[in-house]
Amino acid sequence: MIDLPTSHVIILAMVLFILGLIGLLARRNILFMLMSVEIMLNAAGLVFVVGSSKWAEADGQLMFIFILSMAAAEVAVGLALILQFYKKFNTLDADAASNLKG
Amino acid sequence: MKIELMDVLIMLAVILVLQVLAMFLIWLERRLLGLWQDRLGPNRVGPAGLLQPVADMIKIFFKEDWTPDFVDKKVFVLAPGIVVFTTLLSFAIIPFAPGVLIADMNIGILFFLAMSSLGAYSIILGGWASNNKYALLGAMRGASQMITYEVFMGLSILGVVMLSGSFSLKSIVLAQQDGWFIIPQFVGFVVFLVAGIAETHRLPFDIPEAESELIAGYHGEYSSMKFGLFFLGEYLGITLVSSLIVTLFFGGWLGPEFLPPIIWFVLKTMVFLLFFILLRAALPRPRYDQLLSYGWKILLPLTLINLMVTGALGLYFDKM
Amino acid sequence: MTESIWIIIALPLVSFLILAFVGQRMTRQTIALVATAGTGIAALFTLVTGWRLLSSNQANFEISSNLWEWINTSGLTIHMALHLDALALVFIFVITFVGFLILVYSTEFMNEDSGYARFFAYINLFIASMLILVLADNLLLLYLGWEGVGLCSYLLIGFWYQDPSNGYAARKAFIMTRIGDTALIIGLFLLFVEFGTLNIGEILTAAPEKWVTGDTTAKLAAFLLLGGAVGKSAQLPLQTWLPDAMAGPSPVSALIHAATMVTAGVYLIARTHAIFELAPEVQFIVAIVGAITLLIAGFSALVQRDIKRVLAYSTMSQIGYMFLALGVGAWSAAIFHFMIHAFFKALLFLGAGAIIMVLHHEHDMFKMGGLYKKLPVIFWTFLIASASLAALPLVTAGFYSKDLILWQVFASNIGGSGLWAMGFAGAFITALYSSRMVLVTFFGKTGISPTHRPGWAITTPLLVLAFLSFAGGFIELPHTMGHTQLFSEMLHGTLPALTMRELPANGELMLQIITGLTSIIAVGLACLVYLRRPSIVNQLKSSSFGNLFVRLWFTGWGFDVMYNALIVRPLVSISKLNKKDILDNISIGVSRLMAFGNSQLVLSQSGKLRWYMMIIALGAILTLTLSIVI
Amino acid sequence: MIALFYIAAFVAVISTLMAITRFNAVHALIYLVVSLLSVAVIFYLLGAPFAAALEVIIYAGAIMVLLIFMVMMLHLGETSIQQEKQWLNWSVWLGPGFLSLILLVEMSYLLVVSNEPGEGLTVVDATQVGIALYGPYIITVELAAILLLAGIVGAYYLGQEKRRVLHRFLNQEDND
Repeated sequence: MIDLPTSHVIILAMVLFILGLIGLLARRNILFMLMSVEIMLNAAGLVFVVGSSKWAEADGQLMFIFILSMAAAEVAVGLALILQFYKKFNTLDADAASNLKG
Repeated sequence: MKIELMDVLIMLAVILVLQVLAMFLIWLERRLLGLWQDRLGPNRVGPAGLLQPVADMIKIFFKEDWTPDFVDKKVFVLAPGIVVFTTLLSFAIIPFAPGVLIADMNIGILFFLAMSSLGAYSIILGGWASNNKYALLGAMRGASQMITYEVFMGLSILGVVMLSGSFSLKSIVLAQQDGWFIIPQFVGFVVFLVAGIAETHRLPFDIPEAESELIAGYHGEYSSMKFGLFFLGEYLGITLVSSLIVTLFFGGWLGPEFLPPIIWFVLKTMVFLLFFILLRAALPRPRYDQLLSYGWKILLPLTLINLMVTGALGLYFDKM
Repeated sequence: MTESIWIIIALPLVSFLILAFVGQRMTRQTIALVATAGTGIAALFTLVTGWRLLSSNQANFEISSNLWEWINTSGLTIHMALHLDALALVFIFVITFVGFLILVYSTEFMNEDSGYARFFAYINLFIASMLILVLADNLLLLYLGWEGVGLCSYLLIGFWYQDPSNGYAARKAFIMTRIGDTALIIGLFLLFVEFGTLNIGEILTAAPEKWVTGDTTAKLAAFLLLGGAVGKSAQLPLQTWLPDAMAGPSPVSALIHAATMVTAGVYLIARTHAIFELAPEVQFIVAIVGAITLLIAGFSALVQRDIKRVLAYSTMSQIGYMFLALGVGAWSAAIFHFMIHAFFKALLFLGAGAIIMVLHHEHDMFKMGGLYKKLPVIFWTFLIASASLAALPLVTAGFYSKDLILWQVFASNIGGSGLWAMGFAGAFITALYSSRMVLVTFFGKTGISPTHRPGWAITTPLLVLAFLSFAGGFIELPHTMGHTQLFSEMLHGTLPALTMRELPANGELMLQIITGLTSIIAVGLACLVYLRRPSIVNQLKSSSFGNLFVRLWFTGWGFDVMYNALIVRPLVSISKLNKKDILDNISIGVSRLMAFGNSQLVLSQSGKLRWYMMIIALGAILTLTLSIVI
Repeated sequence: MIALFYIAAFVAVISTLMAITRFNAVHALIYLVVSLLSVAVIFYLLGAPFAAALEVIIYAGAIMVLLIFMVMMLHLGETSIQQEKQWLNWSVWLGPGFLSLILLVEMSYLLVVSNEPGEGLTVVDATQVGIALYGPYIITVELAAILLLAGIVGAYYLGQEKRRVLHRFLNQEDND
């Protein structure tokens, strides 16, 4: 048994998530946005792991593993997209790709 | 979790021994290379040149610790530390002998893999921070090479994990009392060896530094003790991989009774250290793309087949 | 063998499929062979089946053949099942046999036509659909055949589609009958809701148990079925399509618009007789409809110039007789008249078609004249058929069937002297116009001379049908003359017998003498006014009163004008009012609203990823706020 | 133990904060790696050693290396840092910061309201995870495999250099 207060861990996860959200909202560089997404995913994973430990079930860690594989696939595709993005617009400004506006 | 005096002593001893060993290895390598290349090697300082590493140390320490203007200073300073740090941390899980073990973690091998993957940052950041195109090229090569070979390294170990049923290195050693894992896991051993060389970017896989192509690659801008750390890290890496090979495939400290276990461990490790040096003397350097396609197209399928066969056989014999 | 009655349907269907898919690449001989063979074999098969059934001496023979399950949803199971009883036997006999004769006739008649294969494909499809209609075990399958014959009727009326007026006539027929079909399908829904099944036998068994006589639902169901029958059989008030349907080739008129399809309504009412018996008011309406139709159609036939239109009105009139008979409960008399009518009316149409063919497609009777020497075979067969139509006593089949109807109308407890009087007047008019038709066409001034005499393929069916028109009546002779009841005995198990009221003993003979004399008088009158003293007719016509009636009758009592004024014009003017799609503004307004909303929402689509993220974050905040507040 | 957790949590928050505020992408990534490492430590403390190891190996060791690799490939240099400085003034931070703060407050409120007992975490080791992974979750593993395959194919397709085809009869370039 580990005597850690669950709520503190969850608050930590929330703070990390919020920081990621702020990054996502405030940064214009698409690379930083990708990083922020990773932060948010990681925070979500943290909550899952806490849940796993709290209820002594492996499910939470499994979810973390799936988040991990999802993040890996996401980063692979995302980076390839960023590469193409950079080639096309010669900038990393996410707002440059606004051709789809209504 | 209480830290006892013994543990601290072991920690200190390990660090000390490893530093000395690394120094000694520099001498050994140069002497052996000389031998195999039919020349003498360093033999002036001390008996048979044994004090040559000390002389080198003094030189390196007293060189000007110069950081170029164009580099990214913080990262430039940080990079060489990482490799030494992670490699030394990895030694924490090596069981040198019964009782001579810093941390018997239940995820020992995973810890090693984690540390070795962090070690890649050293090269990448060093090369990037140098702000030099050769360094950058070296860093990029190093990054792709290390990411690639990390995959098989992890996978090749899993055969051993299956056989022993544990991630803990101590349990793995104990599981080899009936026979070394080299026999059932020969393929795993070969892959681990190759991946280990690539991870430590030793010759012939020293593509990130490649003196003849990239003029020392990622550490081209480093001098003095910062370079010394890279140097130290490389030799620590060799030692780490050697001791891991011994632990995973050659029964670790196990051996006949007439010698104490620690001696057995050191002896076996020495053999592989010599093997690494011999490789440097014997083999040419492959091309960068050849290295990667060799990894992905040959080693990866090989490892996967090995894993499947091991698993299948394990299931089959469990049922019997 | 009796189980495989599906073959009767399958044979024409196969002919249709062959002709439809490979007919374009076949020679005319092959087409003719394929076209006639299917129905011919089906006719033989019908004869054999009928013979076996009749010789089995069963009082109430029935064959049921379940082919496969057609539809199966919860609560509704429809089988592809066939049901053959005496009523259906009469119909399939007429359909296959008359159909075969008409096909043979058509092989010569249509020989010059470019759509040879198409014509026979349609005809075969029609025969197959009609067979499905009469053999159907359930009302849905019946409806399939019902719509199938409607489709074929449309296709064949508009067969010569190059002329737009033919297409118009086809559409008119289709739409008018569709009004009836709509009533019919609603009736089917009603029956399904009431009984939970569409199987005819089950409905007929269950209806008397579920409803008492005069039940409102029963009336409604019967009324809806009557609506379908009226549309298909060209009875008042949906009769206007039939004269225009004469735009089709003559064999089509003979087969579809005289012998078979238009009598589908008769079949439907006879088939669902149990429902009509439970709704006596509606049954009486059937009689009234028949009586009025036979009169107005007879008057219209009296003044037509186009020989085929005369026959068309005559058909309406004769079907009116059948409805009259159905309405008074003289079920088997109606079916008997159907059969006899099929023979002589098909013969009349075929004869008229042959005349028209050899007279350069001339339809006007008054341009013909004096043909009795030039076309002897057609003349004699036409004469027999006309005599049958006019119901000349003793020697014609038409006399026996019509006399039976008139007597039973009089004798029935539903009918009576009023309905009888209308039928009697109709009989007089029928004799008058049929004589007029024969006299004008074959006697009098010589008109256009025929190009050639028709070949054997045309004359043989005429002769066969002439024989039937003459001899067909002898299977059902009244009490007073021999008392043969083969036909009604056969139908006895299927259709209930007539309920009679108390009558004087020799009433039947008296009536027969009256009707017989009337038709002879009518023929004599016709000879007088059309051959000897045409001035009487001309005087009548030229008088203002007569002129009015002639014009009125010529246009079929102005029903077309009336419908145009009452329904078509108002609809057209309403559509014109709505030309700018005033009502559409409602739906257009909806789409405009959407477009406006879209244009507003588009503003939120900045194309900026961070903006979208902001919206997502706001959404998350909103959701959380709601979950906290609530 | 608890002290270790708070230290790691502090490091994680600070380094994440640094990560999202840096102008230099590599610096940000290094901070992010530190953040991930401290989260890994927290995982270990929470009794999830396997997750901790995976966090380091895959997140810190592979994914972040990929990101750095990409930065190196693009080699943005000093101009991009100036660009970032331009893009990142305080007014840009204000809105998102405020929004996120609301979100944080609300989530914390919900956490407090939910009133879950805080103690009693259990170690869930690699064996349990493995058994669950290849037992009831086998379908999910397959799905993850398909996802990764899709990721590989997608990355390969998107990342490849599109050859500019010059038709031998036309001098115009084919637009890709």
